[in-house]
Amino acid sequence: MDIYRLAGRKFNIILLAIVLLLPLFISNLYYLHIINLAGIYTLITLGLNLLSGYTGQVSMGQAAYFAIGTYVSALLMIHFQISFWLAVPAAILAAGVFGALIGIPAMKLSGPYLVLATVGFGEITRLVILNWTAVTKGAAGLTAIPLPTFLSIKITSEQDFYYLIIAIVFVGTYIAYRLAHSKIGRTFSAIREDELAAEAMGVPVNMYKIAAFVISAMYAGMAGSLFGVFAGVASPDNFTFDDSVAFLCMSVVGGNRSIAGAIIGTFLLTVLSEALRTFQAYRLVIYGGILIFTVIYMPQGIYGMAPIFNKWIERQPFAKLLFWQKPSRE
Amino acid sequence: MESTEEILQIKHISKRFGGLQALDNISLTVKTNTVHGIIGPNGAGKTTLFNVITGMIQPDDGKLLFLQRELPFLQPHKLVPAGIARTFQNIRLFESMTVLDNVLIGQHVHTPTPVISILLQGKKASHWERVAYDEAMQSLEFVGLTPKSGEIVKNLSYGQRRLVEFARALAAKPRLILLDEPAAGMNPTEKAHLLKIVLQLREKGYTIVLIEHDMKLVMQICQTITVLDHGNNIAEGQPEYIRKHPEVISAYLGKGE
Amino acid sequence: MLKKYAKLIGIIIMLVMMVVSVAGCGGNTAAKTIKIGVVGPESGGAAQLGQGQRKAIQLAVDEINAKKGAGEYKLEVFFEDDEGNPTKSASATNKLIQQSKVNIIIGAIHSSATLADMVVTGRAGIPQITAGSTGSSITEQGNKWLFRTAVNDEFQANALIKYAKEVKGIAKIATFTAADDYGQSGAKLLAAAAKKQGVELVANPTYNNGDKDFKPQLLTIKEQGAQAIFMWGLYTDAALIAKQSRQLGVNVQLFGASGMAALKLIELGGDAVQGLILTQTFLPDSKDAKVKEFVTKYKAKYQENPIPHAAQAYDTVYIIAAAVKKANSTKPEDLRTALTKTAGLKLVTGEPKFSNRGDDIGKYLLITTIKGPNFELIKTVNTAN
Amino acid sequence: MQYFLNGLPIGAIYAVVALSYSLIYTSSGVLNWSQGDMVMLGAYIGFTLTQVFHWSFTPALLASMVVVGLVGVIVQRLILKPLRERKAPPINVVIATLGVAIITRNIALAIWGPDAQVFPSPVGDKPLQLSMISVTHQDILVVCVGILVMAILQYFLKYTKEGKALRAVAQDRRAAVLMGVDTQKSDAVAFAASAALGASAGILVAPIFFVTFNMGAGIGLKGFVAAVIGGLGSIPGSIAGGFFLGTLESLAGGQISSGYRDAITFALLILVLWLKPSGLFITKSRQKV
Repeated sequence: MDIYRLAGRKFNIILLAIVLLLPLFISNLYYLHIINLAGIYTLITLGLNLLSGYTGQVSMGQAAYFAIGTYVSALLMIHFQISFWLAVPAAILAAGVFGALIGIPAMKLSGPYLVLATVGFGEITRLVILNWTAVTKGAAGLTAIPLPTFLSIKITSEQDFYYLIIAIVFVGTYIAYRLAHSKIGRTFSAIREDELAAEAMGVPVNMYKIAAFVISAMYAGMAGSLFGVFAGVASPDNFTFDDSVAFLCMSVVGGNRSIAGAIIGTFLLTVLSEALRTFQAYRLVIYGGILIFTVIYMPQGIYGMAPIFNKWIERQPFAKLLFWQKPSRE
Repeated sequence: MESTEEILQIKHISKRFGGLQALDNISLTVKTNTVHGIIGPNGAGKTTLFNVITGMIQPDDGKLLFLQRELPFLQPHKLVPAGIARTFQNIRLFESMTVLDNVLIGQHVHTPTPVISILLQGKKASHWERVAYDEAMQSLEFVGLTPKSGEIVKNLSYGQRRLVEFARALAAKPRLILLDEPAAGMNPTEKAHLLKIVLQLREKGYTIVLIEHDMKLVMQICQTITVLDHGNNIAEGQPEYIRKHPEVISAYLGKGE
Repeated sequence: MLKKYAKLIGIIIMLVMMVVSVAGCGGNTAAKTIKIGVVGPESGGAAQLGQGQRKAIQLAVDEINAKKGAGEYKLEVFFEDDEGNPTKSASATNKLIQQSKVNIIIGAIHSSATLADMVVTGRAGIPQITAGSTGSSITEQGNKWLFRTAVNDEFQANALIKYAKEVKGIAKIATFTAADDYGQSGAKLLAAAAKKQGVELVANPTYNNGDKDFKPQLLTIKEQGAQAIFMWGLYTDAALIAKQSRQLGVNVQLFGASGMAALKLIELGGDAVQGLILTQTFLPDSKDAKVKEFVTKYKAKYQENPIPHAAQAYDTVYIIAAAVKKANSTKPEDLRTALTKTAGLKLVTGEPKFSNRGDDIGKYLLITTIKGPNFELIKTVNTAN
Repeated sequence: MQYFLNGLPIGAIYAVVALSYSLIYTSSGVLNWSQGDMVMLGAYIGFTLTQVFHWSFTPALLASMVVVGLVGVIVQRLILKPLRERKAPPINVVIATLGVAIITRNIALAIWGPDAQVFPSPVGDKPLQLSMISVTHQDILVVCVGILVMAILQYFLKYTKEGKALRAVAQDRRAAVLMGVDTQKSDAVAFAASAALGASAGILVAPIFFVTFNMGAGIGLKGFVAAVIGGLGSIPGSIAGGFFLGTLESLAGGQISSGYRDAITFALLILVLWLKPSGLFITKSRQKV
């Protein structure tokens, strides 16, 4: 029915309008701060979903690329006065190179072995940042990372950052969506399902695996450069194993075989870990409980529940008009 | 187009595993547009030979020629571009993907879509996606699975999944199809269907090499049969010839049946 | 299709920009209360510091409110746990400022967290006092909103090395420091102090947080022939280092800094830490009346001895109360000015007075040694000179 | 020589923890990330029994192993079982066990507080000086009890009914089911046994390291590294991997650079994985086509 297509489009417009106008309704900048943080993390999770969800290469070292992105861009901006807009591509590139580097041993690995290799890479990166004081300032970290400017407007407030981050997240989501819903995404999935069969069908599996690592690293690198200017400071404490684990949880809880899942999972867990502050001492216990509950009862993540939700909506004429979207072929 | 009768030439392949000579100087030639069976009792070296051809194992010695060109070893993904597709003994499909997506993977090497076009939703991307879709649907139609194209593979029956694997191999547009025990685990009806498909494929101009245990099936569909025993090629010829070959009878037929 | 969107998006963006530029920030109108936000690690590896800080601050706030120590103002305190993670710390600070509408921030303890918080307080223009971060990069930035009531590490390093050389006659030393912000800055300052005093630094190994096996580094130190080991880290690490060095037969003089000053150090280290010399800002069994009073109250309330960090946090609240009273305002700028003029207070850990970089230069520095189950005072130094 | 000796006790601990990873991994295919926190829990229970209730060392060790073993069973029943019933992907299982780790750690923080606790060595920690080399009694105890625990595990696997069932499941899960092995039960046994192993490691390490609520993270990770170096799923491999890692760390920390010690360990690990993906000490059969 055409009316539903129209409704779908209207829904998109409404969504877009909400996204763009959001800062107006949020007078509490703390909320905006959390949203911005979640936006930055979303980029990491998007990359991680392509790597872990689609290609099946679990990474527990994603914080390393995040760190590389932050440090490369921040150091370029601090020491060479390079503009944010040039530092970002450099950071993405650097992260991508390291992505390829870990992709090479990862070609041969799977399961716990791959997990450990990525954990190891994450720890190596953190320890190098910690101990290479001449360049990274060690544990003290980088301070006074310059603020970015956009067409001579200095980006300073949470609102400014909101628009910067949302714009980049939008582009990132679009690219991830295109990749996932194309030949590349299909090939990634085939590798996840059966490497040998994919290889036998002519897929250069190793090349695709490295590509998946590079792409996810570039996403994390992009997130890193945003994080640097957003936080204004960066130290090894920002890039620990716990952070890598948190990114992975976001990806799985949201649903790692979808692009929407990355966004849902990231926002949910980022907001959750803040919201649970009220519970003081027990909040991490609750957090752990929620993690366990989700992975048991929603094995495909929250977005994996979408078809069920969709079926429910289909039966409600009003909700259908507003929310129901025709399932795509993928 | 092709100037030669011989599509695949296996030359002096040897492979030793520890103390076991799995393949001992095997040579054989597959003629274009034939169904070529490789048989032999357990441990004869069939699977090893198949693994050498499909790039899973590096032989100690020998070479492979496909359409007079040497094939590299240990690079399974180069077989499809050369024109060879395969199926697996214990079906290997992309289980949680749809039937259509499985078959689309077969089109991988034939749709060189530039990444930039994918990102920008360019013409090339949609063109190649359409080409791949059409080809995949044709393959599915050939095996009779068109109505199942949207199903998730793991929900299909065993016989249907076999057919999906066939369709996927066909979508790779090969000249030569390697079948690894295609009838394993099939019931008589499914076997009959398989027989029909293989014969149809040959009519369409494909060349087929198959490893099979089921003697009856092999005798029915193969033009040429190679018999291996203890890593040696003990006989090669038409079914009639093989049926009466004394060494074959003693090595293989004589024992089991 | 895209064109239709473009027009709409254009309009929306214009609307958004207009409203954003008009919208200002609302002021805080709560009368006669001053809201203090506290950030610190109440879970995670340094939880004992964050929890000690919380207890001491709560104690101070209750006392001040009971005796109206901040003039007409009532103190209200909000605690947030940052798990020692800078990102979470910045979020927590944001929450305190934006949601709880605090007028001043105490925190954080990890230097990396404090640095991240400083960006937030700096952008918001809210004074921040850290009672725990000693990293030198914090006050080197020239951030006018930041004050520090933790003792300056540079001073400690100098005092320790000087004591080692002049009193103990030590000529060859080794540093053994944590590879975190605290330890790294300590290592740097010790090396500088050693150079200044003409003491030879023969080895300077480090360890990573969470390390439990220090024997390899201790062996290196032994091989280099150091006469003393200067540790810069937390008390758990120091106790283990002391134990393991004794086990390896490395019987050299041990020195430490305020970060490890806790009675728990003596409990954990046992015989191995006897004779260890360390600087600190606070001795629970000191004869000083102020200290005695604080320890008695703290013990009565929490049935445990306060850690030195708790004493610093406790003093910090008193400094704030005095500043509020003086400023008679909760406006950030007024509070800041009042803080810079802090003077005449006699508190548990010193007579606070801030340098123009925000460092408290009125602290007492106690050089102490461990004897039996207690710390014993050797000498008090005032950091002001 | 001294570096090598220093590596032994810590290596023994790593070996025991590595074993607990291997045991669960082979018999139920689960990468259990809460293993390190079972070590922590074991240490705390041991601490409480010896220091608060004044039990002696051996009964405290055994009781702690039993209690933590029960916790392992609870984890298996409450978390692994429903995951299996839903055929959840392995990554979900990993995250669920991470959740268990977070919960255990924070409950421990709530019960025992943030301060480190002393757990005195039952044999004292005076060093034995043998010319240039010094070893403590506790070090010797750790190595001996560690080896004893490993031997008991070996006996359990080889000669008891439950152990045999575990090994059958490890060999081929589906075949074991056909042979009438109750895999739920064998999973529970595996979780109990490896949690108990972790607890024993916790009690052994407690006098050397003190007891803290977050001690599990480091030991857990190192034990996992040791298990992988040795080849996950191989019992002799895990033991060898533990001792290898212990000595390697001791040497790398002393001779190369203490700050980069773990970086060196991990770099070496990645190299090992790259060159020999199935671990240093075992030869894994090729993937079947």
